[in-house]
Amino acid sequence: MSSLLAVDPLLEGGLFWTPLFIVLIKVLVVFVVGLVATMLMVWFERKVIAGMQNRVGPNKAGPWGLLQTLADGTKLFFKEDLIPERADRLVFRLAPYLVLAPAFLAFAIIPLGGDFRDGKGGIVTLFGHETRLQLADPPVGVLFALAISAIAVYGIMLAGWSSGSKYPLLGSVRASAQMVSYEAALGLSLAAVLLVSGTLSTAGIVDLQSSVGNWNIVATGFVPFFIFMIAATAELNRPPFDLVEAEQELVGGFNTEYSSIRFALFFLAEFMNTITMSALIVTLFFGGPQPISIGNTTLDIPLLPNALEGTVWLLLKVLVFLYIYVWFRATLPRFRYDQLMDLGWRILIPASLGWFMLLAAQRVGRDAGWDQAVVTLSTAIVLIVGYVLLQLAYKVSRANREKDGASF
Amino acid sequence: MLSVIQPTSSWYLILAAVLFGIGAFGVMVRRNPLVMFMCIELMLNAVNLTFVTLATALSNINGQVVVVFVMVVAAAEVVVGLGIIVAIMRRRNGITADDLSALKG
Amino acid sequence: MELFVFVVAAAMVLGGALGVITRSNPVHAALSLVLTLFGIAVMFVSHDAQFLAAVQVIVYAGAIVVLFLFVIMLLGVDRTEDVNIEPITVQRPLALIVSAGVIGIVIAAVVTSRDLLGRKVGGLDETTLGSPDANIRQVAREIFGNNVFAFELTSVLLLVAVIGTVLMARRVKSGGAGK
Amino acid sequence: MVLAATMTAPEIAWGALTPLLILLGGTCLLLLLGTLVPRWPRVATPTLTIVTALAAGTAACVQWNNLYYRKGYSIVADAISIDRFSVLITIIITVAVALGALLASAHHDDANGDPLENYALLLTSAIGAVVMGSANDLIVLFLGLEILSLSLYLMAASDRRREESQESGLKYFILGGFASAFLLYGVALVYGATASTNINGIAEALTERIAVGGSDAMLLVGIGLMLVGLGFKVSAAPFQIWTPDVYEGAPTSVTSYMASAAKVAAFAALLRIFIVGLESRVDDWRPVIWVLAVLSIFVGSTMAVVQTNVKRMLAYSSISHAGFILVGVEAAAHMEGNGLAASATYLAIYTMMVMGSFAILIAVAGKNDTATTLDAFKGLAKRRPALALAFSTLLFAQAGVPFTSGFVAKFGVIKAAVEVDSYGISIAAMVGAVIGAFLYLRIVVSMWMEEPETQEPLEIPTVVSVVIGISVAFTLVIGFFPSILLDAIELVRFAPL
Amino acid sequence: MLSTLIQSAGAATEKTAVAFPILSALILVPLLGAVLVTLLSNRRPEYVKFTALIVSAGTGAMSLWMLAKFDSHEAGFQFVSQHEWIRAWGISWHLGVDGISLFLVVLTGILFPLVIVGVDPHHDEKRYLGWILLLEAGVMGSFLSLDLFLFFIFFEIVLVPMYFLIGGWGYDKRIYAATKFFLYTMFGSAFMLVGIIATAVLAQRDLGYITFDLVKIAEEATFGTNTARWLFLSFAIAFAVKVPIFPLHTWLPDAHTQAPTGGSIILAGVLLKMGTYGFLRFGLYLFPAAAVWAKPVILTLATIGIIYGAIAATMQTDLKRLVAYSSVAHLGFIVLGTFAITSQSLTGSVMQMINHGVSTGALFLLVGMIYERRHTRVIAELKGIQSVAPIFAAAFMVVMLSSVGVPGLNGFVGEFLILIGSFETARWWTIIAATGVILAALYLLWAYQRVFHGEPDEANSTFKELTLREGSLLMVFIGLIVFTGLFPKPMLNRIEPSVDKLVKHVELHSDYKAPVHKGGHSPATDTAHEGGE
Repeated sequence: MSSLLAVDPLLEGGLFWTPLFIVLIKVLVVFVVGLVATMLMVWFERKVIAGMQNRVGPNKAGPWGLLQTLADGTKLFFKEDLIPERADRLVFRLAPYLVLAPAFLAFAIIPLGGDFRDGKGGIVTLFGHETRLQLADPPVGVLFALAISAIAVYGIMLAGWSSGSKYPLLGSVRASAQMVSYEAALGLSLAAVLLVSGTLSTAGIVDLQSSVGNWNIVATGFVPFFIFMIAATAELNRPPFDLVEAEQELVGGFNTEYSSIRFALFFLAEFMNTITMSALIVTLFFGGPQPISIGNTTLDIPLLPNALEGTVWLLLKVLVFLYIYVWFRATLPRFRYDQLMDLGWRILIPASLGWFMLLAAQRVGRDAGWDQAVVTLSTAIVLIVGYVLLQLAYKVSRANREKDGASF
Repeated sequence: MLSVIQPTSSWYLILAAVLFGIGAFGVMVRRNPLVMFMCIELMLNAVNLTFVTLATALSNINGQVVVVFVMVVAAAEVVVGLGIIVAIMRRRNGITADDLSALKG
Repeated sequence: MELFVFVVAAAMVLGGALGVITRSNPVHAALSLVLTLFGIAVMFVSHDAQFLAAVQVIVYAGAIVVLFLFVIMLLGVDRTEDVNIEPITVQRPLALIVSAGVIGIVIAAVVTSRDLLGRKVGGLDETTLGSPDANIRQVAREIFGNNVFAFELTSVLLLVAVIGTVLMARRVKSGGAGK
Repeated sequence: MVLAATMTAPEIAWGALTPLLILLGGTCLLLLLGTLVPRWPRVATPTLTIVTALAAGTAACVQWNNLYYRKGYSIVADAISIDRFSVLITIIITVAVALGALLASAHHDDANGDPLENYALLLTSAIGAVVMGSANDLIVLFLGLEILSLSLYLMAASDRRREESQESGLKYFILGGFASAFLLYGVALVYGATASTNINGIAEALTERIAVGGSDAMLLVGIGLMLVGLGFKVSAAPFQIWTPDVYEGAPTSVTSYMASAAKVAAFAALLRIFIVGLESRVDDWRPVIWVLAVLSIFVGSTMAVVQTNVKRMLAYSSISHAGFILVGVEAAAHMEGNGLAASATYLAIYTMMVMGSFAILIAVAGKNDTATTLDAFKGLAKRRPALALAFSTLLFAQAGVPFTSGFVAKFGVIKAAVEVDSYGISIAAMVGAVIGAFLYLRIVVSMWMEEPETQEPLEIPTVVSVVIGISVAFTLVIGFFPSILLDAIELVRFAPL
Repeated sequence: MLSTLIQSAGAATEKTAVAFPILSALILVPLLGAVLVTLLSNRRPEYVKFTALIVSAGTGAMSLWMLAKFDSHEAGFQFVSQHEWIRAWGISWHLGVDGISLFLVVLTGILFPLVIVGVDPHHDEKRYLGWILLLEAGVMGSFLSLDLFLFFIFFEIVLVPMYFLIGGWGYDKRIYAATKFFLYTMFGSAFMLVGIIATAVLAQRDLGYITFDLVKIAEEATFGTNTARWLFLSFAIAFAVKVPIFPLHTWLPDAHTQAPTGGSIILAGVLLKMGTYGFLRFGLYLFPAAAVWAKPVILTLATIGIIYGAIAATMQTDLKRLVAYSSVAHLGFIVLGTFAITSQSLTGSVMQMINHGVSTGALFLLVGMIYERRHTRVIAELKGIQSVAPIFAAAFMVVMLSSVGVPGLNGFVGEFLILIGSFETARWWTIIAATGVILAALYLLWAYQRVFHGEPDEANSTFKELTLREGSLLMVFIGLIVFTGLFPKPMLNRIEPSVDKLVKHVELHSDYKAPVHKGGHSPATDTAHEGGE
């Protein structure tokens, strides 16, 4: 039956106790790593921002304040759990888990290490069984990520709605609109990656990015990466797209009414999501656990076995993006809601679509044996014409609206 | 391995039939247009399950392809249907199908 | 194992479906719908239709039901519908008879046609099933091969949806007519 | 990886798709120009729509002539059949679109202008309808149906001033979606029984199966469910419940189009699926058609009689017309004889009749669709004799009085039925026609023999009079010289397998 | 325009007798006239009436001309004109006239101008005249068609103008009556349509090609016994409603009473004859065996109709309703004669069709005149008119006696032939029917007595005498009544050959044998032949 699991060489030939044990270990490791990473991420973010703002940041609990998050979490855990009177109790309780689950699920398809060199495809041997260092490598891997990101919106939506209160509801309505809108751009830039790599499996995608020149960020021509990055930030509801919890406008946004451990879960999920998304970006565009290699020279970390070295490389690359996210938060002002929508619909979606078409045209040209330059140029011209028409249409519709005296 | 009984295609088809019936029942008895609409989605999902099961049973990929199209149709239907519902509800708050009294046969 | 998956998924599907038709709150109904959709997605996976499973989640759970919820929340129509009020006395029994009839007839047909289901007519390339992208490749080949016309038609369908939303979203000035 | 290398894309005969491409091109052009040109003149939209429709119709006529030298054929991997039948349906639908656009342009309100989207939807619905008429694959057919239906739901809801319009759109939408689900479930079961969604493939599979044997249960249930779905779409009793409400609520220009093009397309689909695909099981489904036909005729006629709103009357009468077309289908199910040609003739004539009738409704009810009750027609002969005469002609045509096209249509289906010894259905149909005649007489009576309630002058927009003129002229010309139509439609055939 | 048409017709006939399509002209001239009248300006009403009159008079003249040119020795169809019309269905524009339809056509041609001249519609004259002319075209078409399809559409199209005439210009309950009339007749036609199609289709299986041609089907096609019976039945229902035969007659009193005078005259004069004519042409001729089979039932119904009509007439309080019920009785005679299937009875039937048209038409005209003067038709309110308006009363008397069937007037010839002819093949029915003659005398004379005798009361004392126009109009009717009554031979001469042919046809196609007299000829036939030689 299910070849969702069968792709991993570990699971070929039926389920027996050792493979099952390996899988259980993997699940445990991923979960624990996730939790610990989140804890560290919170500390990291506070510390970095503090640094940028010339403050010290947490420094009391543990060395360099490392245990501060743990302390906060403990405190929240013992707080009284409040449920508002007008809340929809069932959904109110359910929502935090709905937020948390996708954050961890998406992590399952990230290749966490393994040796991708010399055509080994990231397969390592554990207890005499060949396997990958990732929880699952479904054949529809990237789509799985997309699916998870699609259902991530539920938690936020329902949390806001079930609170039975005005501001959380507004926050969640905003959130759902925002996330649905940016998912289109996210998906389209993702499609560019898929077009280049020709597979949906994350391991397969990593496998193809053996050197920097092969990294998808280069192969797809940078634009999809930037769009993906922006859209991902919006999907995460992180600054500068954190309208969901814009304190000035909505008090605390969708989670205003939450307290105690439920609130902690939202918090946990948010940071977990950031980590997952960074890992996904790295996997899709920056070769994942592949070491940095330019041409034939590979930056090899001495002493470490290749399989473990992949994990280190992944960590390093992810850290860069985590830093970037914190950096965003520290420096960029929040968008206004209409600006947010304009950016998503007027710029990101057309741009990613156009770029996708350009890439597609090139591939068609290549398969058909046409002159690449001509294909690129003519596609570009078509796209430019399209862009001009689009702008013209915006102008006309704005003029028409103003003529009709519309207020928006 | 874990069990000697394996579900056959018929099981899935019967499940789909039940799902379809439940959806149809819902359309007929519920009065909130949104919920009626959800019930239609249930029916479409039953159809999808039927198609996929048959694709496996007949070893014919066409059944799966059909489902892709059905999903597109469902998406388009939702957009249109919700558009209409929103247009109505902007005029007044909260309706059930009973409130559509202007058109009582 | 397969039985286990089937039972769990079937429970999800039916539980969700019953939830949709019995829950009086539209939001709960929508959530029940999501449960059903996931159950269906699981069944797709157990039929080697991974692509469809993913699309099922992305399109149905990720877009369709979200839109439902969005509309419910945006319009504030989440007031509870009293499911005990019956508008027309015969409606429910009649609906019950009709839907039970449909279920019964289809089940009878399925059971008597079991012999048809075993036959392999071909078209599904089972030799490549082991490779990671097999399902997606087959579906793609079929969509852009024999079903390319239908695929192109879906673009028209979506065009209609776009035009429709624009039309429905347009603000109207009262032309004096109507109530 | 190299997908293109391993798959063979079907050859697309672009030439054969010309009418569809013209319609699609017209839609896109309309939308583009509408969004890009700031001062888009009001008449330009309907004009462009009509030009597109007529161009597509002309292309279809050219195809018709080409088919003189060539039997029907199917293209794009058997997805689409190009044969006399599909081309005829295309022509009928393009005409309906052109007339519908004319009516729509008379029907807008001044405050909100004449939304471009209405015309774009008109064209897209035509695409759906044409696809339904020529689809040779159940999935293509289903997509065509959905394109058509979605456009129609929106068109029905498009009059934003009247709440009834949106409600009718919603009602149509929910019941239409319900019906689509049934249709699709039927398709699924038929697929299970035949392992194909292609109509030719189904036919072949079933013919083989006759030799092999095996249970037909799944197939039959599938056929039944498809009939339920299509029955909804053609508004045959007992699946007609939505028709009166939706017809009444929708803007009249849309109702006219809905009553004509949508029904034509649904019947085209019904005919092709059942006659071509399920030919080998004809004995199983023919009785069902029989029952549907008789029920539709009687339900349509009798329910119409008790209405007080002319729009609802016409809605019920469209149900009884559906019954008559089903009589033709039943005759066509006997394979020998002229059932197919008779049904096609009926569809063509019905389209023109119903367009004209609703055009008159528009003329009387005005832009706001307010006055559609029978009272509004009282004494019309005193206010606008020509209009009353035109309406009487069309109503008599619907009743099937000689020297009108309606008589030719009814005569055709009855003849087709009698040719295959279906006497019962013929007599039932004729008796139903008499009951129906009572309805038409009621309207005629109030127009000619009662005093008008108001003496307000009735302004008839020019475009509406054009539509009425065309319709009445068609009705009379075909009534006196049916050969013009019959000689052509006699050639209607499905593409050979 | 019209006159040139007639001139050219005349010129044409000098060369070749069949060159001018006289029968087509009989249909098309009133049809075009109707269109012309409708298009005329409302501002000059006198032109409208004049035009209509010219058109109908022209048609009447043409019918008389046709009568003059009719070859009385020829039993078959004359002046035949045949053009292909709807190729796909094998339908042609096939017209022809023989002895059976000849006088009906002439009657139609004469009656319409008289109605146009003699009856005033009071309002909306233009539309009224338009419908009348359309009606004339339809009636002509019905009598002339030799194609089943063509016959059916004329048979049907007649309903429309008649419906409007009753509904638009009738009396209080006109709409009820009009609708009843329309639906009844259409109900009957529904069956006939299926029958016609079935006839053509079944004939196609026999002949190998599709045709709706009456002559071809009747002469060449054969049907199975049961099939033919069913087909006959489907036609019979339509004709039975139209005639009307008991118990399908209930529309007739309403329609007659509520119709305007002109409508009543036409209805009684020619429209009802479409049913009896249909029995002859499409019952006996098309399905002889089935007609013979159905004979007892129809004869019974006809007899019941005669007695019932007479009794019902006796009980009427409304003069017009009385005349209407008398029609039911008279038409019963015609049907009796038709289904007795002897040469004499058939000849009598055809005769009686004409006679009934003339005399009942005249009766309705007279009743209309009474209503014009008194605004009532209730017998009880009329009294002693004879003393106030003796000429009027005399005219009424003559017409009424003709209706009763007094020797020397036309009614006698027809009824006598029918009774004589029927006695041999339908003895008991004939005996019962004969009592109907006596009853007719009873109720008509009684009515006359109540209306005309006695002292006029105040309301009736100012009853106006006939005007010149009315008088001259009535003179035509009375002239016809008297002429036919005294010299039936020219008519019989022309009717006989066709009727004989029909009887032979029936004998040939069924096991029925007509009774033989004097070497196979009935007395009437003998006289006809003598006259001919």
